[in-house]
Amino acid sequence: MELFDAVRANLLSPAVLFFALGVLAAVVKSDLRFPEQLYAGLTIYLLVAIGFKGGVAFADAGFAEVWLPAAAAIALGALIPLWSYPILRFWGRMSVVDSAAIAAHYGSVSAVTFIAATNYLTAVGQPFESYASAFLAVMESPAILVGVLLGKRAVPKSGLPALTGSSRQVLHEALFGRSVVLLVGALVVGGLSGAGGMAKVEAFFVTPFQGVLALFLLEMGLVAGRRLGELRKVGVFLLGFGVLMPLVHGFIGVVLGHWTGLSLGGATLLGVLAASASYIAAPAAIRLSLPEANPTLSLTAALAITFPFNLTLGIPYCLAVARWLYTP
Amino acid sequence: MELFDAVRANLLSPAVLFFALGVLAAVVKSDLRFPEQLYAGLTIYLLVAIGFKGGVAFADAGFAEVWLPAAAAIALGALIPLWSYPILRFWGRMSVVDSAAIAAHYGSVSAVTFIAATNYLTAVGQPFESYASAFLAVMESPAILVGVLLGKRAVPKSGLPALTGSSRQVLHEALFGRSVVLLVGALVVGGLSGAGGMAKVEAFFVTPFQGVLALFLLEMGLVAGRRLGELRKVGVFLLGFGVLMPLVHGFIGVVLGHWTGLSLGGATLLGVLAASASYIAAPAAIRLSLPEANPTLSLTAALAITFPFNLTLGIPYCLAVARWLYTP
Amino acid sequence: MELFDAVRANLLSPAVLFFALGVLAAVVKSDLRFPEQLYAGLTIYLLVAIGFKGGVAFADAGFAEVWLPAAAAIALGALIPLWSYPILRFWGRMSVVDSAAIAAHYGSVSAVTFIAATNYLTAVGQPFESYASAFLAVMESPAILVGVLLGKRAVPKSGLPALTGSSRQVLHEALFGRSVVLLVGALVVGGLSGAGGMAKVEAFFVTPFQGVLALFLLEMGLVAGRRLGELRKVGVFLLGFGVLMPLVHGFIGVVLGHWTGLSLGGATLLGVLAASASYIAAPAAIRLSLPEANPTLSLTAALAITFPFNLTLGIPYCLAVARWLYTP
Amino acid sequence: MIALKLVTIICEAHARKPLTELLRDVGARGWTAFAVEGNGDKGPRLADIPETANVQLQVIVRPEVAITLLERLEREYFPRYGMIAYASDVQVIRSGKF
Amino acid sequence: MIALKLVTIICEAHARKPLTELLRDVGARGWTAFAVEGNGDKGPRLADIPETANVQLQVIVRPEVAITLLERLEREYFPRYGMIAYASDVQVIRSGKF
Amino acid sequence: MIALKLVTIICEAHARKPLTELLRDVGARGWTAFAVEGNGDKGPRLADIPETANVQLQVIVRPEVAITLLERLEREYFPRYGMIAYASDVQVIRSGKF
Ligand SMILES: Nc1ncnc2c1ncn2[C@@H]1O[C@H](COP(=O)(O)O)[C@@H](O)[C@H]1O
Ligand SMILES: Nc1ncnc2c1ncn2[C@@H]1O[C@H](COP(=O)(O)O)[C@@H](O)[C@H]1O
Ligand SMILES: Nc1ncnc2c1ncn2[C@@H]1O[C@H](COP(=O)(O)O)[C@@H](O)[C@H]1O
Ligand code: NA
Ligand code: NA
Ligand code: NA
Repeated sequence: MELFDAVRANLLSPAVLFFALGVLAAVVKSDLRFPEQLYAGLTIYLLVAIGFKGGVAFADAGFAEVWLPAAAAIALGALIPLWSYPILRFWGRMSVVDSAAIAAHYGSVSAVTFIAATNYLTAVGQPFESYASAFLAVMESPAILVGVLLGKRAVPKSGLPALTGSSRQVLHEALFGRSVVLLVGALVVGGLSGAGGMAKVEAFFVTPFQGVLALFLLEMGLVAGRRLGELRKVGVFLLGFGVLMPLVHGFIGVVLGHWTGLSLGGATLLGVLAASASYIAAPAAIRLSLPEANPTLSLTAALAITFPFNLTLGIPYCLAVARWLYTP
Repeated sequence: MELFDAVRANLLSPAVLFFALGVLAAVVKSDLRFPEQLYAGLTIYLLVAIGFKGGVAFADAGFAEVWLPAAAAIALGALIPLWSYPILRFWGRMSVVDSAAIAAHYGSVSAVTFIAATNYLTAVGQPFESYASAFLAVMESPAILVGVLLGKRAVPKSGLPALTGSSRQVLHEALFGRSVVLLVGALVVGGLSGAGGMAKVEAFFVTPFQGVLALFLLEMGLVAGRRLGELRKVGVFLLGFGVLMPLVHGFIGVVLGHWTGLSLGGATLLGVLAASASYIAAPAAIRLSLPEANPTLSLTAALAITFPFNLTLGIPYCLAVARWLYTP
Repeated sequence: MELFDAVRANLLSPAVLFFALGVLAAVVKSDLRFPEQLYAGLTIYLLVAIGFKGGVAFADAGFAEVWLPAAAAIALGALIPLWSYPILRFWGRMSVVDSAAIAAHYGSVSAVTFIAATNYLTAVGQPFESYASAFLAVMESPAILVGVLLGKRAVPKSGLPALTGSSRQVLHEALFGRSVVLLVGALVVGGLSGAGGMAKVEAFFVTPFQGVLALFLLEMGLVAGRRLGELRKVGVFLLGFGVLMPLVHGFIGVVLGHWTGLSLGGATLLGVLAASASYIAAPAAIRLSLPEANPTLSLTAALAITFPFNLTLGIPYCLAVARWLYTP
Repeated sequence: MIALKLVTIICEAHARKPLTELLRDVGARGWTAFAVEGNGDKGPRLADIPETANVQLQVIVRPEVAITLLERLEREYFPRYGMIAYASDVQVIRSGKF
Repeated sequence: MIALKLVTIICEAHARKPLTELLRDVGARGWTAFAVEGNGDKGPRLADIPETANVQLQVIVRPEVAITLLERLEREYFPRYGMIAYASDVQVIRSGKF
Repeated sequence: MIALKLVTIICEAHARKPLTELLRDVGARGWTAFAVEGNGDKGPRLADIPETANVQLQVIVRPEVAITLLERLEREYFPRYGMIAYASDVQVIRSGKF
């Protein structure tokens, strides 16, 4: 009952409603489109804002408090592909590269899902560790590296000539890719400038943040809605995978958060991170290093199945799991 | 005297001054230009913000209070082309398609003029119904449909081969065009998320709104200023039309607002809507469905004559009419 | 000691840290990039905001208080190229056009450096005349005109056929160039709309300003960092020039501010303006009117040497000079 | 290498949708588009508002399709929209793709 | 179909205005332009700030105009700006338009 | 005037970096790039998110380089990325530049 109320509150938040509006506009084939550079600008804003805020909180909490759950987050990100891969490969009968690519997407994380979850927690009055965006920052890359390792074994067998320098590139992309630099960089900047710095930039990076997210989700809805047509192409297996894995990973994430001493809200966020699938960092890195994989599969699963699922149901689900786990 | 003061206050507002700056910059051929995607982004922001705000107010007021003036607004939008058309056709000696196209622009509405009017009313301390943006939303399309019907009759006679699918397209554009989707969509989102949702996104959609409008009007001034050179091409008749019709339509709009029970401020806004000419929704729809019409005529009239006229004089005029009408 | 603390406080401000992050991202060859139209949009915002704020303050202070330091600022801008040119020409052994071009960049001013200085003064609690952005506005062009005159003498000797209309163009660019129009225009708009206008647009042009600057400096860091590789090409002389001239010009600017009756903070700002080198207005005007000059030299000096130097050390240095001068 | 035709169309942005439908109609299997600015007999087209923006469409087709396309453009579109169109020769490697 | 020349110029964005004046000067009745990025002998030109952005200009002219244009470009512009220019053959339908 | 080849590549934006490395590899001394949208066998590519954006690369090279480039594209890139590539003839004035 309580879960039902939580879901309803989430569904009626401006952010989720704007997402739905975007999906609808795409479905009725409206010519509404966000300019690409606006999308890029909003992404930069959201990543920098969330990173900066997390950095200020990180500096406040101190490394001693953060390292254990952060290490758990990294480990979880690296491990998820290891069990996702065989599921995709053998139950889903996908090719080696496709299985590896999708596994990488699901081990990595979605910043927007995370941000939506922090807003949701704020809305329902559930406190959480603000430094949790550090987990977001460190969870982007490990799964990508594992996924690429899994997939690379297949390329020689494919008979295709190797592309020059692509394995060097993946490491570079994992360490210095756009979103990693923005998140980790803003974290460090936030950590160094502390509360005094926050006071200066709060009116830009914090106050209007929720509204910006709502507008951004309108565009996300457009993008996701346009891919709905490809759901047929990806098949029933991937549809199930995209809905069930978040439930499993969300559960594991929450439990891990509990074990490593996070609060109820922090554990929820770790669950949401685990449940989420990357659609920014992973696609870029995978197209560079495993171009043999079919991007329609991974992108449609991450963007048109798992993202909407988490945004609407996955986030309240993780909170419900956490509440159940933390009940004495 | 009072009208004079009201006009002066309007002319010295940042929004109008930035518009004038833009016109001036265009006239001296400065290389100042807004990037096109910034223009697109600002448009999206303004439409979503005004729609959302209106939706919250709508939900508050309830359908019973809104439906009558909304129906009047729709009817007025649909009727304006019916008398504008013969005036253009016979007094202005314009072709059938051009008359129909211009009539459609003047029956439809300009969101930016409306927004400037709400700011003006706020500045002079005149309360109004916030849900009036619902009228803005419903007045965009009817006139376009009527105008297209008026114009379509002429195409077969022109000897040009018909373009495939263009009549299907106009209905789609009128229902699901960019600005309709943004306005109506944000209205619904605002209505569903209510005051609680407003609290979350207010700092982005409401607080900085006036400043954003001022910046946007700088760009509008650039665009309008660049078209000043085309005033010669459109002729004296259209110049008179672009100034006199707002006076007539503004009057009718205010009276209709009065009849249908709006407050003094609300009636002013309905007058401004009637007086305004569309330069976003109508051009897009008309270029799709009446491409035989000369866009220089309608766009120059709407953008370089009527828009500046309303921004500076038309808005205070409508308020003056309303004050006169509502004086017991 | 005190200077040391001031520098450290400056280095740990979000703005400077984001700049450093940008430099770092460029150095590690991250694919992080700001969309070009975002850069253009942020520039417009910053110039309009600083101009508007200055205009409101200007109207408040009155012309009588402003004209003397403003005249001094103009004179200083026009004179700097006159001594920079021979230094570049004879000590630096640069060609006539290159010397003239670089001299023009150093006589003109950098709006972002100025804005960073106002933020710095606010942060350390040092009051200043808000109308100082009027000095920024009037110092952009004089040096460019002087520099072009110095350089034009060389072109006939080069044997190249003259380009049509380029001398007419430079005057037009100096008077109506993008940044001049934005700054001067926003000043006038601010002056005319006064405190009442400010109240309307404050939430957009003032409150989030510092945060926007921080984000913008991230991009500036990317751009400067990418040019670091060209430092080798420009040679040791220009490196020294780019660091020493700000010290000299900053000193002169502060003294001039003192003489013409500015407060300690205002004199600091005049010093910063003199110390800064233009990388927006000057490059555009010089490429139009002295295309024979090598843009790598002037742009690298202004952007990759002098700008970071002023941002980190030059600004506290000017404040220290002012404090020393104003100590009774 | 196979000889094909590249048809380039530069027109007002509002005409983009009907034009891509025409491309499909004459048998093109793909197209490429991007925003441009321009100047011509109908005056300057600065791209800052969609109402005065241009779009450039590029389509690779077999020579006979290029002729049909240009003819239909001339008959149906030139009288209605501000635009130009031209064809040029290109060589591709993959046959069967166009 | 009429044979004309398409001249493409890729140059730094700051040179755009003088170049369009040159185009008018040699007799072009229209042109098309858009922002591009590039790499060449003068190093990378990433388009994120106008100071390092490139622009691509396309102009359709009669063959003799193309020659004049290229020659004037070589004489007056190549020594001053980082740029390239090339001509190619195009076919148009409407005569009298170019 | 010297006859050269213009090779145009239209591919997904994510492939841009490896492609420019290939260009350097085969001996191109410069290139030009810009964002485009498109439609093809792999479906529509609307440019609003980088994941579905296309990029157009243009490179002027000597004819023999064009052949190598197209062949390597076909062998190494066509099987991996959604893309097309074509060559056309251009004339330049400055020799030695390409
Ligand atoms: N000679 C030309 N060369 C290149 N582009 C042109 C030319 N003439 C016209 N255009 C383009 O076609 C558009 C429409 O041309 P017009 O109908 O003549 O105004 C212009 O805005 C330009 O983008
Ligand atoms: N071989 C080439 N192919 C295509 N574009 C080129 C080529 N060389 C140079 N460019 C373009 O021309 C601009 C100026 O070239 P450059 O003066 O060699 O630096 C570059 O930034 C590229 O956009
Ligand atoms: N016939 C064509 N003409 C022009 N561009 C094309 C054509 N076919 C494909 N393209 C472009 O190449 C991209 C990839 O094509 P495809 O792999 O067929 O989806 C498309 O998104 C278009 O931008
Ligand atoms: Na995950
Ligand atoms: Na109207
Ligand atoms: Na200076």
